[in-house]
Amino acid sequence: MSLTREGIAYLVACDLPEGSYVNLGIGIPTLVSGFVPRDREVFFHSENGILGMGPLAEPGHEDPDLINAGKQYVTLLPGASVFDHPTSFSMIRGGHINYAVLGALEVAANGDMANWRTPGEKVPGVGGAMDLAFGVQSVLVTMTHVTNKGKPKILNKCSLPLTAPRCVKRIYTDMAVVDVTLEGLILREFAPGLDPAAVQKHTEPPLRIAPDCREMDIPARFHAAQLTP
Amino acid sequence: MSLTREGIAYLVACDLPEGSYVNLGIGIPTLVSGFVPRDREVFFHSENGILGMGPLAEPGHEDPDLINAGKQYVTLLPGASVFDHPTSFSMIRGGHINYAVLGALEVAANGDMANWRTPGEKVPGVGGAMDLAFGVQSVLVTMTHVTNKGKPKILNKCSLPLTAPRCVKRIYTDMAVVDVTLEGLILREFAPGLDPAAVQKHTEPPLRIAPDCREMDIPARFHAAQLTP
Amino acid sequence: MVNKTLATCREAVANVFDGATILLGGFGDPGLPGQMLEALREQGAKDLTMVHNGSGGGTHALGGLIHDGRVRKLIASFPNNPGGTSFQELYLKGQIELELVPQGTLAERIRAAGAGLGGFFTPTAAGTELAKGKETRVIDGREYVFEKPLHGDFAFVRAYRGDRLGNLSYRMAMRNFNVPMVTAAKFVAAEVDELVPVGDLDPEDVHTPGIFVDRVVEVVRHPKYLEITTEGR
Amino acid sequence: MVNKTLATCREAVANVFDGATILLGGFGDPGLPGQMLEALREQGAKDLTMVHNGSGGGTHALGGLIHDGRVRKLIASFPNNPGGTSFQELYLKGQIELELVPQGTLAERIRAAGAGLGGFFTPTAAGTELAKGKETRVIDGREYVFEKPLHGDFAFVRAYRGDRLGNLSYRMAMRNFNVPMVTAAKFVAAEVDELVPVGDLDPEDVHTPGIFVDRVVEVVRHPKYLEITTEGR
Repeated sequence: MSLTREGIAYLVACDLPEGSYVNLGIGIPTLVSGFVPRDREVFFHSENGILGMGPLAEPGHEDPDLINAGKQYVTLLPGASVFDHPTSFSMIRGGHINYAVLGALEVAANGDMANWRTPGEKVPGVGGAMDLAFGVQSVLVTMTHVTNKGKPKILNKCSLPLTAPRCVKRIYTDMAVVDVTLEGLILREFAPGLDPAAVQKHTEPPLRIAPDCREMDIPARFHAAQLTP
Repeated sequence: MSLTREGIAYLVACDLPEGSYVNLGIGIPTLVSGFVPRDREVFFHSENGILGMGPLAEPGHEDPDLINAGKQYVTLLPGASVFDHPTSFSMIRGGHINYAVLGALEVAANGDMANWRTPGEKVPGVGGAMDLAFGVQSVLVTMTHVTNKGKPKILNKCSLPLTAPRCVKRIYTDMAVVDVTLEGLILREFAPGLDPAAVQKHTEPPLRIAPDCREMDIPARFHAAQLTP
Repeated sequence: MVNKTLATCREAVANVFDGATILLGGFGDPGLPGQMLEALREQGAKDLTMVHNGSGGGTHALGGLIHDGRVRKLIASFPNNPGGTSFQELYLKGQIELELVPQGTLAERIRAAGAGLGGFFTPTAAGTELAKGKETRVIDGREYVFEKPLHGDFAFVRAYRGDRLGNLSYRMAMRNFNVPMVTAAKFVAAEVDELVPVGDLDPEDVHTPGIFVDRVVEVVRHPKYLEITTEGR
Repeated sequence: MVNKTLATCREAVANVFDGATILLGGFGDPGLPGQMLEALREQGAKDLTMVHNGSGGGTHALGGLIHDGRVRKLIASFPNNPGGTSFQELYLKGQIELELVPQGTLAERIRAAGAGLGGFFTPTAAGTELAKGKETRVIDGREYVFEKPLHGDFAFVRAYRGDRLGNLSYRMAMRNFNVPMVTAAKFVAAEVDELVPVGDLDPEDVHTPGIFVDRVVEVVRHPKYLEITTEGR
């Protein structure tokens, strides 16, 4: 068993505390905002100068001047604010944003993260990825646990160019929730039907098992039959 | 003959071109705005975040949230804007302000200026003086030509701590208008009734006489019987 | 529901500790959190480092804190303002420390702290007494002085309107040091003239987004708490 | 009477010279001066260095300039945006130069230029490929990279409203790079949706004070000139 992409996003959403300021990267992270409980106030930030971003705009109701960093038409919630890039990246670099939820290609046991250069990508681009990885208080990674060739993405050492060293706090995958600590990786949760040994099998560095390590408590609609590549 | 303080301010006001952005220091400089011809648009800046400042507020019509850098209640003209200190000093330091009109204690032949530490002043304070002197495109100095003991204020070398080196473009006094150039000081105008020799007598460094050097063309109401200390 | 409002300034300053560095907003009266200052005066913390453009006026607000001997050090650009008698007396007796910073450098150092920068090079003060002992560097033919960020443990400011999410908007010349200061301290509290429901502030009119603010207190302006207007530049 | 308005974008771009560095505003569509770009394309200047977050879309606007071989170098954070085919083709052929800068560093370098700073230290990219060859420094225990200001010969932006004094206000997410870019170039022109009489913009709603702007042109928005919305981050 494993989780759907939505399942990974759901796990993150459950962990975001009320009142937190959160930047969501593209891919699985964009799904997170949809799973935050309605009675919990979480503030979403977009690099291009938005705090308090709401859902995507309904078709036909787009505001041409209001997009998110992924260039999608979005909405604002009551209490939102708009501002310029220097202010937006002051929020990021200055450590004011509590969480950045980012996709990653590789994460190392010490928290190193690689997510800006895909293997074989010939035209480089970094966007705000490094600013987020260096600046935000806690970087949460969402990704499939292994590559589409079945290789681990959680490694002893990243092989791809780093986005930032030692930046990741927690990793959410379709198999597990893993904390990155000074004492190494700690397995906190595993997907329904798996066990710690199964997760370890797909993880290069050794996992320590948290004393309260448990099977994920996640609704059945987020279960997937197999690993989602 | 010499000029009143108002006369010095009048000379400066006549020289400010339409469309220029100007910061006025305290003392004689604050008088400048009152003498700009009504049909000439000049924009006054205040360090505390105002562009397009108008006259002082009429008594009884003060806005408690609207003061200038000298802590006087002021007004805004149509087209004015308000902003924060970083933006305000970006305008100054970034060279966006065309003219700073500043009082000075001493100016040297090379344009060095001293205006932030009075002799014997025991509590120092610099305010925005250095930012203005270093950042603004052209620093115009207004001052009496000599001290109240009759000593020149235009010197070979400043004796007081500098506000900024080589910053002054032009000096307006009750006796003369003097340009600071790479070739030294150039006398452009002298007060009614004086002549270049009389100005030189009260000026330490040698003055070169501009080819078009002339007596000031200034209304009689700005004439003073003697030097204004 | 997120609620950053507090009923009193007393609560907003409750955690100020001895030896804290406080970024104090305002330039003259506009933006000065007079009631926070009076609450701080009652609260009692000492050995404070205060960061403010001037040295306050008379024996109230910042002047009062200094008068009471609660301030160890002032970081300011214009502490010799005419009304600043409390500071000036202690300074002449050698009983208070002063770090004199050009006004634009002061604002930029605070901004740099809030923006997560490690420092910057400014041309201001290069070659003058105020650059003594500081690192300088010639960049593209011009001399610059290295300046480090200036962080606060606390920042106290005044704004015009605020909401329970900490969003603030300012009137007229109130923004001054307040906009950078709220970004540069661990704990930030604002006194406001009016607390408004969330959504009343237009997103385009929020000058300080709520992310930078921890607490908001609605207060009634009282002239007693305002700095005197003759403070000078 | 000061009058910074021009009737056409053609006049606004008339003085762009071969080899110029141009700060190009906008992030995606909001704030992108599409009609200035089309006018620049007709104007003909070449060997341009363009500073922009992405590489534009398709073969219009910035993509069109690049497609026409007019751009020698792009300074950007995300030139691999999905629509940026013009840049990507030339880049793979080695026919266009790229300086890749993290987005926050790009914004801050532009701001530093406008603020008259000589450079700053940022933590972003320290220890990564993008810091290679750059000066680094450990400040208070953290590693920082030295970054220099990024000046333009020209800046072109789009705003929502403007007046003849050059004051600009932006809607929603239009401010992005435009607010710093207009401070950092020798000549600055803005296209606006609406030219309003002086005094119509509330002093508190002016996001770019007129001091930073040389020319304002009122244009009618046309979808043709807008970047495609699938440009990606």
